[in-house]
Amino acid sequence: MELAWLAPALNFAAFGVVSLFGKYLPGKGSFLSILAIFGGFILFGVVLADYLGQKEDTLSFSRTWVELGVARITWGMIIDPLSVIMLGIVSFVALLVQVYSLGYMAGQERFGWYFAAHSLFVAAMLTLVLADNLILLYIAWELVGLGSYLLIGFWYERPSAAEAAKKAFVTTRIGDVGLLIGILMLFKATGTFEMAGVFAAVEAGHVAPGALTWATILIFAGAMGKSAQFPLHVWLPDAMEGPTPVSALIHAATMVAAGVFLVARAFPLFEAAPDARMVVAVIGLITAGMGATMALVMTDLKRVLAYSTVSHLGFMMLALGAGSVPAAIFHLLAHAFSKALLFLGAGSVMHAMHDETDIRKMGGLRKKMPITALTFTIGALSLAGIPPLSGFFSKDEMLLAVFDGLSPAFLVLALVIVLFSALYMARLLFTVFYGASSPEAEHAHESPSVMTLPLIILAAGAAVVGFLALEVGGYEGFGNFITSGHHGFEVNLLLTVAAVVLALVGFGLGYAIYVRKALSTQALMGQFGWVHKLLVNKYYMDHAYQWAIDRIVLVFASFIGAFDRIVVNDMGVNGTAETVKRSGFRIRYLESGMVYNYALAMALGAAAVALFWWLVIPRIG
Amino acid sequence: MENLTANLYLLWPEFLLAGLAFVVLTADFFLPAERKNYLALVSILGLAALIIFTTAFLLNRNAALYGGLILIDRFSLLFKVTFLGLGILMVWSSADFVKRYLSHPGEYYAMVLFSILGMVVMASAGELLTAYIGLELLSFSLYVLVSHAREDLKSNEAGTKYILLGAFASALLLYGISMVYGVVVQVGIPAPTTFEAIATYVARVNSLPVSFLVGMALIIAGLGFKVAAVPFHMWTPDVYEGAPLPVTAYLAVGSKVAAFALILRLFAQAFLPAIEEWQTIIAILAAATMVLGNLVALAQRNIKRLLAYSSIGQVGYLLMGIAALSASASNALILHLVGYGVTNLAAFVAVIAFYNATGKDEVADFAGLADRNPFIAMALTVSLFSLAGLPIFAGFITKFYLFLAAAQADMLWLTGIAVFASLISLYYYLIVIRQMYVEEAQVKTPLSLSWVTGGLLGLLTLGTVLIGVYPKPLVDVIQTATKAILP
Amino acid sequence: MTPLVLFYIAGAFALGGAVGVVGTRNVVHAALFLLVALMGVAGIYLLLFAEFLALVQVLLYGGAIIIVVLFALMLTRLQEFSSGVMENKQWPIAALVSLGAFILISVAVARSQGGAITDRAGPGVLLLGESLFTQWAIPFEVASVLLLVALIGAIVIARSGEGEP
Amino acid sequence: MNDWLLFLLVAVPLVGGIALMFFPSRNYPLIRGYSAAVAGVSALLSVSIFFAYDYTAAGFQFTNSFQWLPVLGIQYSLGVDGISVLMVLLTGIVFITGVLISWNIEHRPKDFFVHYLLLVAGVYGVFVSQDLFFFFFFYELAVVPMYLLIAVWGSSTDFKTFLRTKEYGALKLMLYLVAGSLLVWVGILAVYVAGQGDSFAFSDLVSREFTPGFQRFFFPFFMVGFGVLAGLWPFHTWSPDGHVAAPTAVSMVHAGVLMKLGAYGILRSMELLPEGARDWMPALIGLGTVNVIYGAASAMSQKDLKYVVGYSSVSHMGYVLMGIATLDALGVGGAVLQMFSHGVMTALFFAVVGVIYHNAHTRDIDVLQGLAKRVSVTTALFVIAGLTSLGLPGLSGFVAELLVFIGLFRTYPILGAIGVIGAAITAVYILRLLAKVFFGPISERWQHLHDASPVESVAAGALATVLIAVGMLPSYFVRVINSGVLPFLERLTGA
Amino acid sequence: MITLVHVQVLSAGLFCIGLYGVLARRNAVLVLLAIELMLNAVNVNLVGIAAFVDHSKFLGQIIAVFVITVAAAEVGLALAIILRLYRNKGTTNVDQLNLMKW
Repeated sequence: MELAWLAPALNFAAFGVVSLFGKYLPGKGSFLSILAIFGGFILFGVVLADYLGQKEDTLSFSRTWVELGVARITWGMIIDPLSVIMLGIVSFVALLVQVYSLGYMAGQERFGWYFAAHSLFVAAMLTLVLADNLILLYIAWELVGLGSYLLIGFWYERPSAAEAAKKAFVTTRIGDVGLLIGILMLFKATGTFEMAGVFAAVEAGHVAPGALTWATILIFAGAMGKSAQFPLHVWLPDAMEGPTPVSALIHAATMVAAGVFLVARAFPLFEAAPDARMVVAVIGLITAGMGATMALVMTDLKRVLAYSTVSHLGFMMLALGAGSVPAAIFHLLAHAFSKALLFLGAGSVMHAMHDETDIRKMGGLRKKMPITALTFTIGALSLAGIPPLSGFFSKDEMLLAVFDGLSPAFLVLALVIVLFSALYMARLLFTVFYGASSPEAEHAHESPSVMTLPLIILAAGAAVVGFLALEVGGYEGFGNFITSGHHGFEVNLLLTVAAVVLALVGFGLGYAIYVRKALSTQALMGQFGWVHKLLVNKYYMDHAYQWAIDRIVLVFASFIGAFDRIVVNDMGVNGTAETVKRSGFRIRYLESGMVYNYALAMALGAAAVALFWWLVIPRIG
Repeated sequence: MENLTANLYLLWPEFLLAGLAFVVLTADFFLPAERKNYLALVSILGLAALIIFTTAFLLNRNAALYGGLILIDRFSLLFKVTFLGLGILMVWSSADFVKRYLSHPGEYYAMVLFSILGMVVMASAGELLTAYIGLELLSFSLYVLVSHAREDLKSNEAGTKYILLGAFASALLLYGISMVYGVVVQVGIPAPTTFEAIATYVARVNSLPVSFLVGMALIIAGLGFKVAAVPFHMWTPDVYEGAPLPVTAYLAVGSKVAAFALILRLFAQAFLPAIEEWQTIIAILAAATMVLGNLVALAQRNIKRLLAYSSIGQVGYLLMGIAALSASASNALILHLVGYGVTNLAAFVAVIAFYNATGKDEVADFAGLADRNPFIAMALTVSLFSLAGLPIFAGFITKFYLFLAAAQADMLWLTGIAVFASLISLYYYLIVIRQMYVEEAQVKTPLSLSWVTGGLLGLLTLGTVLIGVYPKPLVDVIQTATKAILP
Repeated sequence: MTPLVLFYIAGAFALGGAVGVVGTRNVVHAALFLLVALMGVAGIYLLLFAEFLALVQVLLYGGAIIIVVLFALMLTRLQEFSSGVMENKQWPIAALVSLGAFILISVAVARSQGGAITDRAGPGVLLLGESLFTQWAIPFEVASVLLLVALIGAIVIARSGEGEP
Repeated sequence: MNDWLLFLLVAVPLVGGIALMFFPSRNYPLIRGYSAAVAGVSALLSVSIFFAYDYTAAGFQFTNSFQWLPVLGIQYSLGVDGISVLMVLLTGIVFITGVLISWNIEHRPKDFFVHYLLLVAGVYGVFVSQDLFFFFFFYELAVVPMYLLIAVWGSSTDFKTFLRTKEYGALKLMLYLVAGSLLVWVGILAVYVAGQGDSFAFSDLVSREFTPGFQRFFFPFFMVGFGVLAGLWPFHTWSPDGHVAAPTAVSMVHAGVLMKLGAYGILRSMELLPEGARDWMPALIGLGTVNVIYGAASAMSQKDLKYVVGYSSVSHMGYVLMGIATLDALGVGGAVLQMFSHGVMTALFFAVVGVIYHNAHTRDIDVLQGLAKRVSVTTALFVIAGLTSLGLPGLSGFVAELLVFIGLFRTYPILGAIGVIGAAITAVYILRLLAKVFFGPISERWQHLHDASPVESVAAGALATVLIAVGMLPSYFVRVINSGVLPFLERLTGA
Repeated sequence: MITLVHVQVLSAGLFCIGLYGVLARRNAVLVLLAIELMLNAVNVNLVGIAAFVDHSKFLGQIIAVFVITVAAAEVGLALAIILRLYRNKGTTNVDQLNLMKW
């Protein structure tokens, strides 16, 4: 498993080669990218096997990056359960998505560039999960953002895509400011960037509690940005402007999960700073709630999925806030499969519908694209928490964690959100695939096998990974694996039943509304008009940001700009110059041309010299 | 009286110079019109020969003739050579002007030679009256030269202003001399108007009497007029503008260098012991001169007036050297004088070349010069940059040295003002440069440049750069000169 | 008639003439007033044992300079000089400055000469001449060149144009 | 041979420039080829000096000295340490790329290259001079050609609310820089006089004792004087205006190298007056912070590409100043690396903007739109520069800024946090710029826009490569910097 | 008894009257005459000093001789120049000499 570093390295290499020489290669170099990620996946296998055999955290490699004066920044890669799992998720999903993309992106302009950027993203993501060091983590963190930026903006000719890419980068960047400041604060306190060193120092109580809390919250700010937590979630739905496979990989399965990963990775800090953990929980809950409610009313296929992602990420954060890393990571895993599946399914639908994304124009696609419909259904059910699909297990774990770790209010709200999750999944599923066939869907057809194959594989995954939670035979279960044996599988029957019931109710309600039309959506909208409006307008968050940017940031900037030009430049600089010049023009009129004036000046000058000499200069005697 | 005339031979260079002037003057009567340009050649060759002769003859001689009236030393030698060289340049730069406008060039060249004689006397004078006579000789020649364009109203006006104010200034100067004489003579020092006697007096009394101060103030006024120090400068722009261009160049360089040679010797050999008393005064004059000169230059539209004010500004820097008087300051002052001389001449010759080709002398007329004659533009740019004190030109090192000397005399505040003033100067130099390089010319025809003027311009430009790049030989020579007046 | 009285008389001529020079509105009168002042000054020279100078004063100034001035005035149109205001606008300031200068110089002079010095005597013309041609030979010769320059200059400038500018 | 490397380094462009004056004006290929050859030789020299520099030995190397004016104790002595050698490398890189970018200058190319070569000679001179006089000499020499370079070959722009002519920009820049240098001049004179008045050599002067009062009084002369050139707020306005007016290569050298000269000067003067410097560092760091935020905010409000880049330089130089002022090995080292990184980055920026302007004849952000569709190379290069600017890891800017931030957090954590926020603001305006200019639908007007020519692509590509290389493998650079910074700090803090 | 102060005050008086003339008169010839007054004042001063305090007794007179010489020459040259001006411009008033100013 010393070879783990090869996984990101291969993909970086692929990025370099494909971006520079892609256009001269067959298939624009796409095969290189796929080979690279396949290599990554193989390495995952090797590493996993090694790790299971050895059961010890190890450094893959470690080297000095920068050494200056007293400080030294080294970096390396660490192999521990968390990184192994993430390595697996990332390489597996990425592999499938890239294969899928071969079909989905076929014929696109900049086909090679797409794969290059993909490789860049994957490489960065793999570095991120393997990093043993906060600086390397930050580096990868930023590069992941870059990959996301490039891929969201892949169709940069569309203003909306360019705008979305920018928004994503800027918004996450705001979180990153916090992350970097947090890292630097920790460095100041502990003198190292090594995570192990930092955690050790924290556990030993070398860091003042106040500073630690702030540093931790700031680190969480980074996670908020990447994982689209309230109030920095606004970029994620817009990010759907990118190609759908990108949404599947980055904005569902991997990058957005990085925040969750970060909190999990830095969990010793959160354990030492309960206030910060509370913040995580509250933010997670709010995010989950907002995401779920907005998902209920969106009409864009991908946006519904996006808000669903937001909601689920909030859930994971909630679990982390409740103190359970295994639950959160397990949900991350389950969600990765399910959501990637859903997105790829959505992509398949769009592929068939000529890039139509409005769900109101869809319907009855089940018959046209059976594989897609089936796999999509599995994904949806999984996320809704219907047993025995993976989502059920993970959600159950999370609820249990909330029950254990936080006050009952959190649990109640979480259960409500579970209901909503099921409801919007049902809405999506039924509207798109069931019911009457819409006119636009007349000519839809099933996607090629290069696309459906990943769907099937993912569906299988989404269906079965839940069982990883169970302790079977020699396998000690996911929780124990990730915590090295501290967290076994538990079930609280009452809670499980409640959750399942709520999920089923939600689904049932959805069936009633969208298939049976038992409840008129129009009527509901009429009754709760303001709620609907609020939700459709995304709680006016985008408006608020827009307002803040237009009215505060840009106004401030133009104020500074104008200040610089008018006050500093025109008044300060030019003003001084002008004054000097004017005084020159004034004094010049002393030179009157009259001889007697000149003589007078001379006489006065001589007299002044004499008088000054006589009277002013201090003289002895 | 045997001992008085014994070493009269040491004045051979002066006699020969006077002789040369007479030759040129009289030869004019005999030469046919088309041969008159030989006079320039004769003058130049004569001066060149004199330079060689003077250098060889006086190199290792030191003497004080007539009880200190005339001093033969390295200081005077350096300036003699400088003035003779200046004479060559002056004659050279006038060649085109003379050829075009004058029917009796002999008078003109003779005046130039006489004025050089005056300068030489000034630089070697060790006594107030002798210095005064030398000064007047120079002034008279200049009055004539300034009025030489007889039918030009501006020249008439300039001549009138110059001679009236010049006479007024010499009255002030003389009155000052008389008062200093009156004070020094009372303590019974022999030959009381020699610099040596004054120095003895100044060193002896612990507080200068008021009448001495008044006398000195008047001397400063008289000499200040000559070098155009504020507030005695006001004639400068008018006279510079009115005078024929080569004469303006000569005024700006020759009379100033000569006056500074005199001032330097006077202050170093006569007034130095009382430096505490006059330092501040001179420093204030210097500050006023450089600030005012450069400020008003900002407002000028005529290149001659602009250069006039710029040269007033330069005088301010030079006065710093007097205010900070020390061996180092003297070195710096002389170096700056030489550097300034070469640079300013280069600037003027460039303007002359332009004027000869176009007959115009407004700054705006220089538009597009870089296209019409890149060489003139380049030379003018180089000299302006040098005047502004930018490397690799002479002005940089000379100014650096000068300011350094002021700083060494604990007058950093003055250095600060000087630095500010040179910043202002850069502004108006840039305006000229901008005209030449950036603005489009109204008339785009290329300008011709006679090889005579062109050669001179090239020489001066080269000199500007050479001094800027490797001043060591020059500084070495100057140091020996300084040693003569400030042992 | 003590020397002091004579001094006052000569001084009165000198100052009176001088005031006339700067006060009169007629240029010819001014020239004549100058003559008066010069004669007064010559008288003072005599009182101060400078016989030679007194002579030079009378001959050179009284004779030559005044003649030259008058000659010049004749060459220009006289009415130009004899009419109108002869003072410029700054004459009040000029008066103030002159008065101030007078006070300044007088005070300076009075302060530095502590008491009357009465030791007066004069050199003979012979000594003066000898000194002029030996010790002061060089300035003298330079002065002669200077006169030549003035002469040539005056000719060059006054000469009527030959098509020269 | 090694002794003469630095001498050659300065002499090659200087003599090359003077020799070029005598070339025929019309033979464009000859002039271009010759200039490129001179630049190439000089770039090779700087690269070889950089890699020949022995960082394990540290100290000044390749030293050489000639008497120039012994009366004043002026000698032409040369040498580089770990800090200046990096600057030499930077100059070499920007020099050659600047020549290549100016390949298509059609207006009096000879004069242009003469001035350009002299400019670069001055810059080299400053970095290798070990004598205060020559330091100042070259400093001014670098300023001299600036005026004509901008006023003749620059461009005027009419913004709707105000006009910025090239003459204005040139004049302002020149006066400002000279004003700064004059302050320095006063400082130099004071130091010389106070330090026994017999030598201008750095090595002599640093061993002289200056009273704390003297140091406190005169350090600001250096700080502000050099600060002007480094774009220190509020003396920065020459920089954006100058850049807007300047031709591409000049903007490159200018923002890329000349502004570094200012920061370098501050570093050197700190060595000269260590106690005074220590007392003034809080002021410097404060102004540096203002630079960062103010520059970034101004950049955000600009409508002209060059203004954006110009103000971004102001902002980035703020990091340099802040880093220097930390007096922390990481902070100062980061500042030096930032000098290098920003130099290359901003050169790349200006190169690309120049290409765009050359082809599109406008730099108006509101007019340019969707260029990526047509000009992929230009876009890629601009994106790389932009990403460096916003501190993206993997590019040199990140390493430098990170080090600065670490240094700041060790000394002034609050300002460090503000600095990090500044980097985020940078991201905002850079990304807005990218979105507006390069992305989005391409307008009809730019359908036939030309991409960068091969020569331009090679030049800018080289710069981009340097950015990436340093970003990926900063350790060599950091080691060299380290060898210069440690003795520096030892001198300064007595540590 | 005549004292040096007497002489010098007289000289100062002459000088200042001359000064007034230079400063207040508008005709070039009159200005010239006033300058002559100032030069005479110088001479009075010199002669007085020579008579009262100079042991060699004659230095002041020597200087005075030179002053007279120079003054005479100056008047001649100045008048020539003024005449030339008059011929070209038709006036000798200095306040009409304003072709060049500022």
